[in-house]
Amino acid sequence: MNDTTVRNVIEAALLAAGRPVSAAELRELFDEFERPAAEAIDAALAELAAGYEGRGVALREVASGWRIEVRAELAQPVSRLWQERPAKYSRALLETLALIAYRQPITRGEIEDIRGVAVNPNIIRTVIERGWVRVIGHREVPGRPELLATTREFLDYFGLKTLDDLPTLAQLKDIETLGVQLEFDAGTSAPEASEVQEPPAADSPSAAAGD
Amino acid sequence: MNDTTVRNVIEAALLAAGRPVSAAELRELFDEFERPAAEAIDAALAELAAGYEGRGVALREVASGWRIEVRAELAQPVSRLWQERPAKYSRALLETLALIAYRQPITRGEIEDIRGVAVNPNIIRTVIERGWVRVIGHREVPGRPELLATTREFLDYFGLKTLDDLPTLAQLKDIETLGVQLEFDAGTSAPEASEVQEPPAADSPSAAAGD
Amino acid sequence: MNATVPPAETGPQQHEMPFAIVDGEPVTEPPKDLYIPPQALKVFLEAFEGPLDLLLYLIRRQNLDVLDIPIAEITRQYLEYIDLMRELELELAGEYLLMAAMLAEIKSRMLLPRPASEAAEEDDPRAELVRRLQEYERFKRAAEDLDRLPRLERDVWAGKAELVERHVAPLLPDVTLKEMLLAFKDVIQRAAMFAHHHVQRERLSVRQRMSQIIEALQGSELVDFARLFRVEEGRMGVTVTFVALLELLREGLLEVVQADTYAPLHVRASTPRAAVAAANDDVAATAPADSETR
Repeated sequence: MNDTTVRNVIEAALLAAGRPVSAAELRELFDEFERPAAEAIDAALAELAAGYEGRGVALREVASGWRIEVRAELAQPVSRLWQERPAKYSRALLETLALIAYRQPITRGEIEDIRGVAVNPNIIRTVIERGWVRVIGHREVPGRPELLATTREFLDYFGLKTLDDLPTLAQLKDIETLGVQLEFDAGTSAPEASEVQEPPAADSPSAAAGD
Repeated sequence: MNDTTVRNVIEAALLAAGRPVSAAELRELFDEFERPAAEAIDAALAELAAGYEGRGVALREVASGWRIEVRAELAQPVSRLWQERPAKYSRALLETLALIAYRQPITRGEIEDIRGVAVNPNIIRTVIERGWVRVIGHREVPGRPELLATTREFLDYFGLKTLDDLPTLAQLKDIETLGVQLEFDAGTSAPEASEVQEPPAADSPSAAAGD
Repeated sequence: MNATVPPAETGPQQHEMPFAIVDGEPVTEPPKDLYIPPQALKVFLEAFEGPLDLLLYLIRRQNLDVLDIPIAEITRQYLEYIDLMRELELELAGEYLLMAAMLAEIKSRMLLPRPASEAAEEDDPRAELVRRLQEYERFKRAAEDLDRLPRLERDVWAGKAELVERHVAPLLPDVTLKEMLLAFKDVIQRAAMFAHHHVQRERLSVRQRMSQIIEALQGSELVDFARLFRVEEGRMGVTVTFVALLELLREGLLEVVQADTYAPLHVRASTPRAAVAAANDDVAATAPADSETR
């Protein structure tokens, strides 16, 4: 059995195993009459390791044996394989965001008054973390509630130059006819964003597995 | 982003995924601003495939994408990693599966007509549980029998890209041409039959794995 | 190895072994001589996948052509096997008996004299059987082909490398402007009073400017009133700023300070004390939304 074959069997076994395999176990894979010496196994492992230099994976010895692993530098792009499909924002979040846009500067209490229900603090945190809303001050009443306003990023995300580009309530009443116009406007940002995220969803592993 | 990095990310991703990954999905792993063109992904895949020549693994395209797989020539040593023998499937199951693959969509009744014997419901359940077959609808006849078809996982499992890659189905001979064909048939069909029946016992993969 | 034995396997196992081992020798000969131990014979007979499979076996064993079956002889052999199966108390599926009846019928039709001119092929009583045998055989063949394909976990394995640390950055949901506006429309409809009084006629640039002014006032004591205006914004911009300042004053969010009569005006974010005073003056100023919704 030549060196290349020994190396190939070892590489194949390490990749097929999905777990670390010890050198002794690797040696056992070969038929007795052509079983390489322990030194030959070690040599093959060393050659494999050298062959992976500058590649996407590396050979590494851990407690229970040898394994082939993804290089740490590549963990970030590779991790995207498991990226989950984004959830949708709740209705409550959208209403809160809209109220902040239309009635800024506004406190959480004022939003609650208009919506008639309490606003989950997570909602405020989410829109702030998203960069769409920020705290611009406090209303000087007992409790000093935070004053919320929309950001530049909010305008950018929705493709607006100023808040004045948002329709007035009177226009909103006609949102069905407005829809045509809006899609036109929104064409600058929102569809673009969905373009990026829709294709992976279409042939994402979960979609494929689910059908 | 240079070619080597693209190739490394793809190699690492294919090995980390543990499932076939499509070229489009591979492309999505890269940040938008440095995402390689689809052609660059294809080129990287071709380079990877070339790099695996003469090695223990190979790059292969199956129905749901690309995967790096252990070469079948190394099955014998590599299979020693596992104590258990790979699952074997009964002739009844394989014949049923073949009928579903070649004749889809097909009902259980139609399978029984061709095989001349009742199909054990466990067989249908097994192929569905393995993810190889699914019910894609009902035939609109009395009893509304389920229409069965194979899945992408079926193709992946058997290393096929499309149903067209299935081995060609034998031709039906017409009894009308009997007189003309008789001599010809005697020369081809009988030895053909023995050819089919002898080798499997000797060098079929299952025999190799089973000894 | 004998090529004429198709079910070279036992029960559910494929291509694995001859149906019996006698004195260390694999036995693949057909059981016509009945020298096979009954247990092995049973295994052999059980391996048939129904009557078509058995018939094909009988035909192939004798190197006969499916297209030209000597029906009388095949029927005789078939019935022998059926009897054998009964003797061994094998569970005999109804299909086997059905086939026996079909064979008998074909045989009797073959015996009937046919007018020479009509010896046409379609009249061949075997035609339907031949069609079924061929159809079954091609799928039997296809199943063998399928079994020979290199398959996962038996012949090939997917290569797997360990990814030690996953960094999965969550994807954030997308929102379209339309979605947000529809949500706004809903909430406004629920609070109809509020809608009438304010949003309908309000220029949103005033709201935006209000936020900007408040932000500008953060962290500085006093800001020159005049510096809040930008001449380059023109008359409209100045008006927007002015209305925004009035609205902020009304809401008690800022106060205007003048050190002396005729001294320059300064603006600052309202202090807690001032806010309380404003609240005393005008209830609506501290909780405008509150009063508006009622």
